Amino acid sequence: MTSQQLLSVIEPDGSTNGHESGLSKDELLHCYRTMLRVRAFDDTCMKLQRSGRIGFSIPNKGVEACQVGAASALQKTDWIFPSYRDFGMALYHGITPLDMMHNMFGNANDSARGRQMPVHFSFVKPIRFVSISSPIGTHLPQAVGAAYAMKLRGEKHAALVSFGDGGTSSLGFHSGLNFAAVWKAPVVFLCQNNGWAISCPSSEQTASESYAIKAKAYGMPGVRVDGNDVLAMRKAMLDALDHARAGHGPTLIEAVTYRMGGHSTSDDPTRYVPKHEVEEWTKKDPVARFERFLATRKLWTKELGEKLYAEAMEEIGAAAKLAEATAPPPLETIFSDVYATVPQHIRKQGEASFELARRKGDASAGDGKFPL
Amino acid sequence: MTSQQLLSVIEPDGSTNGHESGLSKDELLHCYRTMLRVRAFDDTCMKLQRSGRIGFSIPNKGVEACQVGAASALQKTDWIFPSYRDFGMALYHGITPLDMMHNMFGNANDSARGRQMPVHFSFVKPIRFVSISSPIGTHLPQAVGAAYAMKLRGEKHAALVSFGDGGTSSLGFHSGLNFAAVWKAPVVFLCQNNGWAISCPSSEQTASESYAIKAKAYGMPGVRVDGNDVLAMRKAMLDALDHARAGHGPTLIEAVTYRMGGHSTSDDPTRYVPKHEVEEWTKKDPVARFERFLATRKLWTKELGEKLYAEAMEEIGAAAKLAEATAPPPLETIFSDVYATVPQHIRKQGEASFELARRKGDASAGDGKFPL
Amino acid sequence: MATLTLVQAVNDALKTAMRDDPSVVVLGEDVGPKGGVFLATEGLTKAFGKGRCFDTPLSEDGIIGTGIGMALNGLKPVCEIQFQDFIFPAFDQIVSEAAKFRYRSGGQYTCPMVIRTPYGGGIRGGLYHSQSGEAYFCHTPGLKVVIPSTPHDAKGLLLASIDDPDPVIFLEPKALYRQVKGEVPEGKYTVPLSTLRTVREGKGVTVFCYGAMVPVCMKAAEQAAEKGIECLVIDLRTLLPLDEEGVLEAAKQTGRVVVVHEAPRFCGFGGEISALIAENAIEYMEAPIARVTGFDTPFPNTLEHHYMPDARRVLDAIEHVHGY
Amino acid sequence: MATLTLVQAVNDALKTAMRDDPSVVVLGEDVGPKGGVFLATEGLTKAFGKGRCFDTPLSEDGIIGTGIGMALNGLKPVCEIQFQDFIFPAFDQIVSEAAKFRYRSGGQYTCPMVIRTPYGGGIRGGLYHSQSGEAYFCHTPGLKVVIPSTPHDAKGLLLASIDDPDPVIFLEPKALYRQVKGEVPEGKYTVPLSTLRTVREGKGVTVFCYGAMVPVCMKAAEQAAEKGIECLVIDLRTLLPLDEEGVLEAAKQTGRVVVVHEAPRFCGFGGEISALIAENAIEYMEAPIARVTGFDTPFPNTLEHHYMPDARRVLDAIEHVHGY
Ligand SMILES: Cc1ncc(C[n+]2csc(CCOP(=O)(O)OP(=O)(O)O)c2C)c(N)n1
Ligand SMILES: Cc1ncc(C[n+]2csc(CCOP(=O)(O)OP(=O)(O)O)c2C)c(N)n1
Ligand SMILES: [Mg+2]
Ligand SMILES: [Mg+2]
Repeated sequence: MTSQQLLSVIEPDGSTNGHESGLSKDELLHCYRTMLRVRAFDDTCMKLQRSGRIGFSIPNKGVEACQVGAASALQKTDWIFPSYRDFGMALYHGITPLDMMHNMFGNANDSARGRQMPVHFSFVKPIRFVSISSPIGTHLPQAVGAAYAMKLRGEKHAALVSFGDGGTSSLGFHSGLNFAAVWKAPVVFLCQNNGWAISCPSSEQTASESYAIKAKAYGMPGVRVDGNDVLAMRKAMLDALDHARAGHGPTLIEAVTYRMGGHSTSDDPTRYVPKHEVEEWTKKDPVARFERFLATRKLWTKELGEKLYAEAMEEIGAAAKLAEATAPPPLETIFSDVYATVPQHIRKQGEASFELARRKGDASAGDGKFPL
Repeated sequence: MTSQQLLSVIEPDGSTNGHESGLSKDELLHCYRTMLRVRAFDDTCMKLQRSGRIGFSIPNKGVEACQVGAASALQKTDWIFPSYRDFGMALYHGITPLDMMHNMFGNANDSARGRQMPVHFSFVKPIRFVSISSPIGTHLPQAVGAAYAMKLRGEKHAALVSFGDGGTSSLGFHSGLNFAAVWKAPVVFLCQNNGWAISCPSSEQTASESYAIKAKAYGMPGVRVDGNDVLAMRKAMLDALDHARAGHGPTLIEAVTYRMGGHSTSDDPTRYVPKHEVEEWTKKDPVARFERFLATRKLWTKELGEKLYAEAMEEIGAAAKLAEATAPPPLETIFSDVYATVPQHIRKQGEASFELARRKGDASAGDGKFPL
Repeated sequence: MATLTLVQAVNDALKTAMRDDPSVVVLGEDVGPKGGVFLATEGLTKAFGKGRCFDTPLSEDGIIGTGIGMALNGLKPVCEIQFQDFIFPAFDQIVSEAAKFRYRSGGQYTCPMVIRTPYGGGIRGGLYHSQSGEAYFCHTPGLKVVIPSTPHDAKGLLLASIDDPDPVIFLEPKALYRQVKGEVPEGKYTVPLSTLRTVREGKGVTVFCYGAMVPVCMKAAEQAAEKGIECLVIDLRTLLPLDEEGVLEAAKQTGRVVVVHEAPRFCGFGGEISALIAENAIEYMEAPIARVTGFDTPFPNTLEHHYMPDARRVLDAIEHVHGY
Repeated sequence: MATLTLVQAVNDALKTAMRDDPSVVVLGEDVGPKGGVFLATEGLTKAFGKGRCFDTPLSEDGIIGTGIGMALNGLKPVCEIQFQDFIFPAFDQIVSEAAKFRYRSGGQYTCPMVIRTPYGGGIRGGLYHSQSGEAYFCHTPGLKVVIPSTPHDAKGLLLASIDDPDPVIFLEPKALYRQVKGEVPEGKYTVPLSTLRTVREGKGVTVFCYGAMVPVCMKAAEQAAEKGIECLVIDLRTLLPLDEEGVLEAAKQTGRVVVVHEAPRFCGFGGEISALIAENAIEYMEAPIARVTGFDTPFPNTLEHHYMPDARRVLDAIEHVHGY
C-alpha cells in the first residue's frame, strides 16, 4: 500500500473487511473495556482538575482506539516508550488505575515519588512502560537503543515508541528513525497524528503529504492506519512487530486520529480549533465505531456499555480517593535517587534542610497553577 | 524525474544531451579555470600542511564540479551558507586565493582574525559567503531564516546551503528542511554526497534509497544530479533557484560525487576506503569530464589545461607566500568581537594579560597537531 | 501609566517594538493564534500579521537556527522557547552559533536576537517545567543574560535587549508572571543592560538575587529588619555581562553577603558572585559568603516549595552571616 | 606494567572492560575501522566484532539517545563524542534524560553509561576543537564528571566509570593524549571516583587543577619552589560529585589558594571551588582566592597559547597570593 491509503478493518457500519486478527471474545471485550476505562480515567481527571484536587491532566478522548489497538499487539516482554497521552496502553497491559492515580496526585506511593507532573508515569511491571519525559521526542532514539540491546542479545522482543504529529519535528524523530533503520533495530514507531500539537495544526507542522511518508527518508516501511479503528491499529502493529522480530527492522506507523478535547486540562482549544472539525470527528468516535463492530458479533448492547463505563468510573473514583488520601512523599525523596548512593554534598543539603525545618518549621506550599 | 535517476548533461565522451544552460565561452572557461584553481589550491595546501607551514586543510579532489556548477547559478545578491569543503564556490564568485590563504595561515589579515581553524572562511564580498562553522548541520536552519527574511521583504534573492552526506543525519538537516518547506522559504539545499563522512560510508549513514528521496519527508522536490558533471549541477541549481524565486519554496539537490582524497590532510583513508572504489571514481574525474566537453567545443587543449593549472599554482603559491609573511593577529583580537563593545570583565582580562606579557614575556606556542 | 502584570509588560514591550520597527518578528511554538501558553504574545498575530508573529513546527533547534539566519540577514527575531526546560535541543545553536558568530567572522556576521523563555519553579511543573538554567548561558561568552523581576524592568529590559546588537537570553520568572503588578510607562523606554537595581538599602547584610527570588529576598529582608538587621538587597537584572564593580561595591558596603537563586548550587551562578568577591574583596568580608539555592537534585514536583528558597531559608542565612 | 600514553591507557581500559563484560559496547562516529580520530578505539571492532564497537550516523543526539536506551536495557554503552565541542546536539539527551532518569522514575530506570570525549586546547583547533565544557555538566545534578591527567588514572578512572551505576561524562585532555606517558598496570583495576590526588605536597599555596592543567601547574609549582614557595598541588580528578571535604582541607592547609582551568572564568568550575571555600573556610584564608583560567571569550586559534593558562600565568598567581 502507498503511504496515502488508510489501513482500516472496521467499516463505519461495524462490518469488517476480514482482517480481524483473530481476537477471542474475551480479548475483544478486554479491548472494549480498556477503551471505556480510558474514557472514565479521563472524565475523572478532568473533574479532579476542575475542582483543584489535581493540577493537570491530559485528555484522551478520540484517541483510545490508537492506543488500545497498538498495545493489544504487544507481548509482556516487549517494551513501551510511551508519550504522555498513552493511558490506554498502560491500562491494556494491567497497570492499575490506582498506580496511575498515585502519580496524578504525586503522593508517597507514586512510582515517580512525586517528582514528576501528573501523567508522567513510570512502570516496570506488568510490562516495561518506560518513565515518561516532558521533552518531546527524546524517547525515540532511546527506544532504538533498547531495541538494539534486544537484537544484540538475540532476543525476539521489540520496542514500541509512541509520539504525536508534533513529535515528528523533533530531533529525536530524525536520529531515532535514522539509527533504527541503519541498525535494523526491532522497534515500531507509532505516530499518533491527532491533528494538533497544542495549537499548531498539521499543516503548519510539516509540508509533507503525510506523516507515514517520512519513513522514506529513512528507508523503512511507512503505513497509514485509521487510528479510530482499534482492529486496524492492532493489525498494523502485529505486522510491524512480525517484521521487527524477524530481523527486518523498524516500521513507521501513522495513526490518523483526532484530539477531541484540548491539549490538556488547562488548554482552551476554542481559541484556535475550528468548530466544524470537532463536529466531523465526533461522528468518527472510535468507541462508537468499535461498539458497532461488537454489536455485529452480538458482543455489545447499550446496557453493557453503560454498565462497563459505570464500573470503570467506580473503580477509578475509588482509586482517586485512595490516592488523594495518601500522604505526600517524605522530604527525603527530594535528595534520593539523584545517584545510586547519595553523595556528600547532597546529603549535607538534605540534612541542613531537615534541620531548618525542625528549627523554623516547614516550607509552605505555593498556589502556582500550571498554564497549559 | 524520480529521485533515483541521475540528472546529467555531459556524457562520458564529452558530448551533451542538450541542456547546456546557455553559458558563453567566457563563462565556460571561467568554470573550467575555477575548477583548476580549486585543484591548485588543494595541491598547494597539501604541500603546506605536509611541510608544517599550515596545520590543516580539506582536500577537494573529485568534488570540484559540484561546487563550481552550483555556484555558477547564483547571483551576487544571493547568499551562500557553505560547508568547509566549498573552495570552488568561493573562488567562482571572486573571493581571492589570497583572502583564503590569510585564513589558512590564521594571520592578521584573516577575515576571521585568526580565531578559526583553516578552511573556516567568512566573507561578505563579492558575495555573502557566510562564516563557516565546524559543527555539522547548524547552518541549514540558518540559511532558512536568512531566506525567510528575503521573502518577508519581498526580495527575489535566494540562499544556497551546502553540506555533505553525513550532514543529512544532523539535527539541522531535519529542522532546516522542515521549516523551509512549511514556510516555502527561497532556499536550495545542496547535499554533496561524496560517499563518505570521514570513515563512515553512506551505507552506514542512512538506509534510505538515496539522499534526494529524503525530500519526501518534508514535502519538497528532491533531485539527484551527477555531481561530477558541472553543467548538470548548474542546471539543477538554476531550476531550483527559479522555483525558489517564484515563491514555490525549497528544493533538495543530491549531488552524487566522490571524495577522491582523505577527509582532511591529517586523515589516512587507506585505513577504511576500499581501493577499487577510488580507482572507479578516478575514471569519472570531473575535471577530465569537463575537459572532454570543452574539447568538443574546441575550447580545450592539453596545453591550455597545463597552462591554466600552472598559472593557478603560481598565483596561489604567491598568495601563500604573502599570507605566510603576514604577522599573526595582535593580542587584542582575543578580546574583541565577543560583543559589539568590550564589556568590563573582558577588558580587564585583556589588560591583565597585556600587563603580564610586559612583565613576564609572551606565552610560547605549543606544538600540538590536529588529528583528523 | 498603566498598571500591568509582568507578563502583560512583556506583551506590551513586544507590541511596542513591533510597532516601531518592521524588522522585529516573533516566532515560536503556539505564539500565534493561541498567544503563547502564558499569553505573552497574545494579539500579536492579529495586530501585525502572520509574517511578523508566527507558530513554528515543534523544534527548538529550528526556532533558534532560523532565528539566527533572520538576524544575520537584517531581521530582529524575538524567539520564544515555551519553557526554558525545552531550550536544550537548541543548545548547540545558541552556544556554538549565536554566541560565536561575531567572533568567528571578525564581526562580519552578527546575531542581534532575543530568546525569551519562562524559567523557574512555582507552578507545580516538576522536573521539566521549572528549571533555572541561567548558569549554562552565563558560562557562554558571546551571550547576554537578562532576568527582570518587575513589570517596569520587564518592559524596559526587553526593549533594551531587542535594541542590543548581540544575542540576549531573556529569562522570565514565570512564578511572577501574574504575581507582581506595577506601573509601566506607555510607549518606548529602555532599562540599560548590565546595571544593577538596589531594591532596598541597608548596612547589615548584602543580599544578591534576581528574578523570582527578589520578592522572596525582600520578604526575608523585612523579617530581618524586624530583628534589627538592615539588608542591602540587590537585583542583579543582567547576569552577563555583569556589573562586577557594582557587585563588589555592594558587597564591601556590608562585608556580609548572601547570594540567592533557585537553580542548583553546584557550579551555579551564585558561585560566580562568591568567587568574584573572594578574589577581589575578601579582605572586606567579615563572615562566610553564604549561598541559598535550589538543591543539587533535579526539580521535584509535589515538594517544590521545599526545593525553592523561601523567606525562611533566606532569613536563616542572613542571620547566620550577620551573627558570625 | 607497560608504559603507555594517556590515549593508549584509554584504549587499554576499553579493551579490558569489553573483555571482562560482554554488555560493554562502544559507539560513536568513526570509532570502528578507523579507530577514532585520536585512535582511542583502535582495534576494538577487530577484537570484539561490529556488534560491540561500531560507527554511527553523524548525530550526537542519536549516539547518546540510543546509548541511554541501551543502558536502560542492560548494556553498558561507552559513547564517544568526537570532540567535546560537538556534544551540544546531545545536550538535551544528557541533561534532560540521562541525568534525570533515575530521579524521575524513582529508581525504576537507570542510565549506567559513559560518555567519553576529548576536551581542551593545544592542538590548534580553534573555536570548535578546543573547548572545555565541564562547568555545563557540573551544574547538572545526576551526572558525574571525571577528568584524568595521567595514563594510570585514565585507565583506572575509566574502568571505575564503566562500573558506575550512573551516567559519567569522561573528559579526556586531548593535549595530554600523547604528551604524557606513564606506567599502567595490566588487567583490571579502578581508581575510585570522587577522590582527589595530591600531586605535590607544600605548605605555601594550594593549587587546584585538573586535566591538561595539571602538568602546567606542576611546572609553575617547581618554578615557585625555586623561589621558595612550596605548593600543594591537587588534581581534582572527579569534579562531580566533588570531594568537598578534601578540597576544604587542602585549602585550609595553606590558607592561600589558586584555582586553575582552561575554560572561561565566568561561571566556570573554578568559581565553585572559590565559593565552597568562601562559604566554609573563609576564616582560614590569608589572601584572595585567585583564579587562572581561559578568558571570557570564545577559544581563538592562532593565539591559543595566549588563551590557555601557562606556567607563567599560574606562577604569577601563586606569587600574588603568596605575597599578599
Ligand atoms: C522539546 C519540547 N518542546 C516543547 C514542548 C511543549 N509541548 C508539550 S506538548 C506539545 C505539543 C505536542 O504535540 P504532539 O506531538 O502532536 O502530541 P499531542 O499532544 O498532540 O499528543 C508541546 C509543544 C515540549 N514538551 N518539549
Ligand atoms: C556535530 C558534529 N559532529 C561531528 C563532527 C566531526 N566531523 C567533522 S567532518 C565530519 C564528517 C562530515 O561528513 P560529510 O557531511 O559527508 O561531509 P564531507 O566531509 O564528506 O564533505 C565529522 C563527523 C562535526 N564537525 N560536527
Ligand atoms: Mg498531536
Ligand atoms: Mg561526505
